[in-house]
Amino acid sequence: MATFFDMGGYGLFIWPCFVISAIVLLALYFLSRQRLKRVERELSVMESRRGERRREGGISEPAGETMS
Amino acid sequence: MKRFFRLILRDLTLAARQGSAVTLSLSFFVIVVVLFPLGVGPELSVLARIGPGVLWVAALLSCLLTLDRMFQADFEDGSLDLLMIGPLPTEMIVLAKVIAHWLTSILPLIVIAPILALSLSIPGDGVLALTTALLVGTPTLSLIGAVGAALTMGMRRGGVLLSLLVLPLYIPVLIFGVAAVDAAIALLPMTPHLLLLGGVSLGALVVGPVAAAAALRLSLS
Amino acid sequence: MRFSVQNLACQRADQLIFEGLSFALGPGEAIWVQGRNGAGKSSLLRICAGLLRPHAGGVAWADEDIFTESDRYQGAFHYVGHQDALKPALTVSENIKFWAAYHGHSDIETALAEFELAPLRDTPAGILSQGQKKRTNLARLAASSAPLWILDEPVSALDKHFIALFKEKLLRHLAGGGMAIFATHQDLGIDQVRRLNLDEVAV
Amino acid sequence: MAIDLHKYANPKRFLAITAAIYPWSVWLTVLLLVSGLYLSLFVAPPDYQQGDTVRIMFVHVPAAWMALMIYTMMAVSSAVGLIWKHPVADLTAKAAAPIGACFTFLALVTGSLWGQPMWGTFWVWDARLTSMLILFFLYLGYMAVWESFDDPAKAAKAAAILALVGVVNVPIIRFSVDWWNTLHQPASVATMSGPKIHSSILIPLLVMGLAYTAFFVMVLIIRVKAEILQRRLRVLQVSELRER
Repeated sequence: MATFFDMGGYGLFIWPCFVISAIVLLALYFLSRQRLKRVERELSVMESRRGERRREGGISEPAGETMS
Repeated sequence: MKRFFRLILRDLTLAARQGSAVTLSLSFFVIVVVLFPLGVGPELSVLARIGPGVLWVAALLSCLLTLDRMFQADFEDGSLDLLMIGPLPTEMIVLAKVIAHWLTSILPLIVIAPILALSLSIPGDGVLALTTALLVGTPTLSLIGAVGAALTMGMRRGGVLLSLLVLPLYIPVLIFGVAAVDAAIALLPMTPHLLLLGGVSLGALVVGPVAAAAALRLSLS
Repeated sequence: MRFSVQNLACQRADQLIFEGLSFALGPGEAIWVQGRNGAGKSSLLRICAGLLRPHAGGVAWADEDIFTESDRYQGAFHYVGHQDALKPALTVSENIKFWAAYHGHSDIETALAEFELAPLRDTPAGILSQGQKKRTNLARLAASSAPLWILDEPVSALDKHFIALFKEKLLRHLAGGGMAIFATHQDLGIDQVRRLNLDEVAV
Repeated sequence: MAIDLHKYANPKRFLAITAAIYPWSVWLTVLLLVSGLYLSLFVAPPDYQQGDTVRIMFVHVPAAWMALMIYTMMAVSSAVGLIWKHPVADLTAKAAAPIGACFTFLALVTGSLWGQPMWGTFWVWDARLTSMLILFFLYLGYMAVWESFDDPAKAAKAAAILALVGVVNVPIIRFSVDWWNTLHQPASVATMSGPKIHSSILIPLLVMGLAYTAFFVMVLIIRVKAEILQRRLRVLQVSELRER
C-alpha cells in the first residue's frame, strides 16, 4: 500500500490535488443543499402564515401558487 | 450630428471650467510612474526594462480613476433623462461621452507620457512607439470602461466594482501595447502589435456603445 | 393628436404599483395626477415620457405605440422631471441654450423672458436658489413647441407670483390646443383639469 | 395584492422537469465519479516522462473544461434572459456562476500543484494558467454585480450584459495571453502541453469530464430551485410589508 500512496515520490502533489478537489466540490454541494433547505423552510413558514390570515381575514386572493 | 458635437463640446467646457478631472488623472499618472523607481531602485537598466509596462499600467489605472464620473454627474442632476429622450440615440450619447472622457482624461496622459518615458530611460524610438501605441490602444479603455461606468452608475460603492469588472477586459490592450513598445526598443517590427491593438480598439468601438447603451437604459428604468 | 394610455401596469422591484390604468388626452385637455408618496406618480410620468418601460399595457401617441415608433413621438412631448438638469458650472443662458438646441428648439430669448430670467442670464447655475433653478428648468418649456407637456412637480419651490405665472402659461398652452399631464401636491385651481388619483387605481 | 403571476407561470413547469432529472443526475454523478477515480488512480499507467504526476491531469483538465463551458453557458442563458425576458434563464446563469468559479479555482490549484514537480515552482505564468486566472476574475465580477443591485430584475439585466461583454472578450484575452507567452517564452519552460493522449489516459479523462458535467447539472438544479424559491420568498416578504 505504501508504494501506492507514494505515487513514485510525487504523492505529496498528487494527493492534495484530489483531496482539495473533493473538499471544494463537496462543500459546494452541501452549501447549495443547505441554502435550498433554508429557503424552503422560510417559504413554508411564510405561506402557512399567509394561509391563516387568509382564513381569518377572508382576503380574496387569486389562486396563488401553492408550493408543493 | 450637430447635437453629437454639441454634447461633446458641452462636456469639454464643463471639464475645462471644473478643471479637476484633467489635473486629477494627470497627477495620479505622474505619481504612479514616479513610485516605481523609488520602489524598484534607480538602476537605469532595470527601469528601461520595466519602463513600458509601468507606463501602460499607470495609464490604465488613471483612466479608471475618472471613469465612474462619466455618467454619474449627468445621472445625479437629471440631465441623463433629458439626453435619453432627446433625438440622439443612446449609443451616440455614449460615444459622445467616451470621446469627451478620452479627450479630458487620456489625451493629457499621452502628451506627458514621453517625458516620463525619458525619465525611465526608455530609448528614443521606444518613446515614439509608446506614443503611437497609446494613441491606438487607449480608446478601448474609454469604450469598454463606458460599459463598466454605465453598469455601476447610481451604485453606492460603484468604483470598486467598476475596476473589478473592467480591468480583466483591459488585459489585451496592456499586452499588445507593451509588446509594441518592447518590439520598437529591440528594433523589431512593431506593426503586428499595433495592428492587433487597433483591432481591439475597433472591436471595442462596436461592443462598448451598444452594451453601455443597454446598461444605461437598464439603470434608468 | 391624441395621447392615450391603455391598461397600464407599472412594477418596481417585483412589486406591482398600479395596473389597469387607462386614460386619453385630447387637444386642450390636462390631467392632474394625484396620490400619496410611492403611489407611482413619477413612475407614470416617466412611462409617458418613454423613460420607463411599463410592465403591461401600452402608451400611444396619435395611435402609435411610443416605444416602437419612438422617433415620431420624440418631438411631440416635453418632459420636466424632479431634478432640474442644470450644470452648476454653466450659466443660465448656456444651460437653456444647450437643452433648447438639443431638443431642436430655437428661441432662447422668449424662454428667458417668460420666467423673468433675463437678469440671471449670465449667473452660473450653481449659485441659483431652488426657485430660480426650477424657473430655469420651466423656461425650457417656453422654448419648446411640443404639444404635450409632461411635468413632475412643476411648481414645487416656486412662490405665489411664479405659480400664477406658470398657471397662466399652462392655460395659454391648453387654449392653444396643447395637452398636459402633471403631478403636483398644490391645487392649481384650474377647473377643466381632470383628476387622476393613483390611490384609487392602485392594485 | 395580486402577486405578479406571469413570473411564476413557467418556473412551475421548470421545477417539475428538474425534479424529474435530479435523481438521475445524482446517480450518474456518483457512478461516473467512482469509475473515473478508479480509472485515474489505479488503471491509468504512469507517464514515461512525468511518472505519476500525470494523474493530476485527470482532475485539472476536466475542471478547466468545466470552467470555460459554464461561462459560455452563462452567456447563452443571459442572452436568452435578455432577449426573450425569460425569468428562469437569468436565475440559471446566476446559479451557475459559483459552480463555474469553483471549477476555475480547482483548475488553478491543481494546475499549480502540477507545476511544482514539473518546473519546481508553484505558480507558472503559463498561458493557460494565466487565462484561467483572468477567467476567475470574470466570474468574481459577474457574481459581484448580482450582489450590488437591490432590485433583482435590474441585477439580472446588468449581469447578463456583463456576461455577454465578457464572453466576447474571453477569446481575445486568451489570444493576447498566448501572444504574450510566446513573446516572453523562456526557453526552458515547457508549456502545459499534456503528454500525447494515449487511450489509456484519454478514457479516464473523458469519464472524469462526464462526471464533472453530471455533478454540475446536479448542483445547478439545486441552486436554480433555491434561486426561484428565494425570488418568490422575497416577493411574499415585500407584499407582506406593504399590507401591514
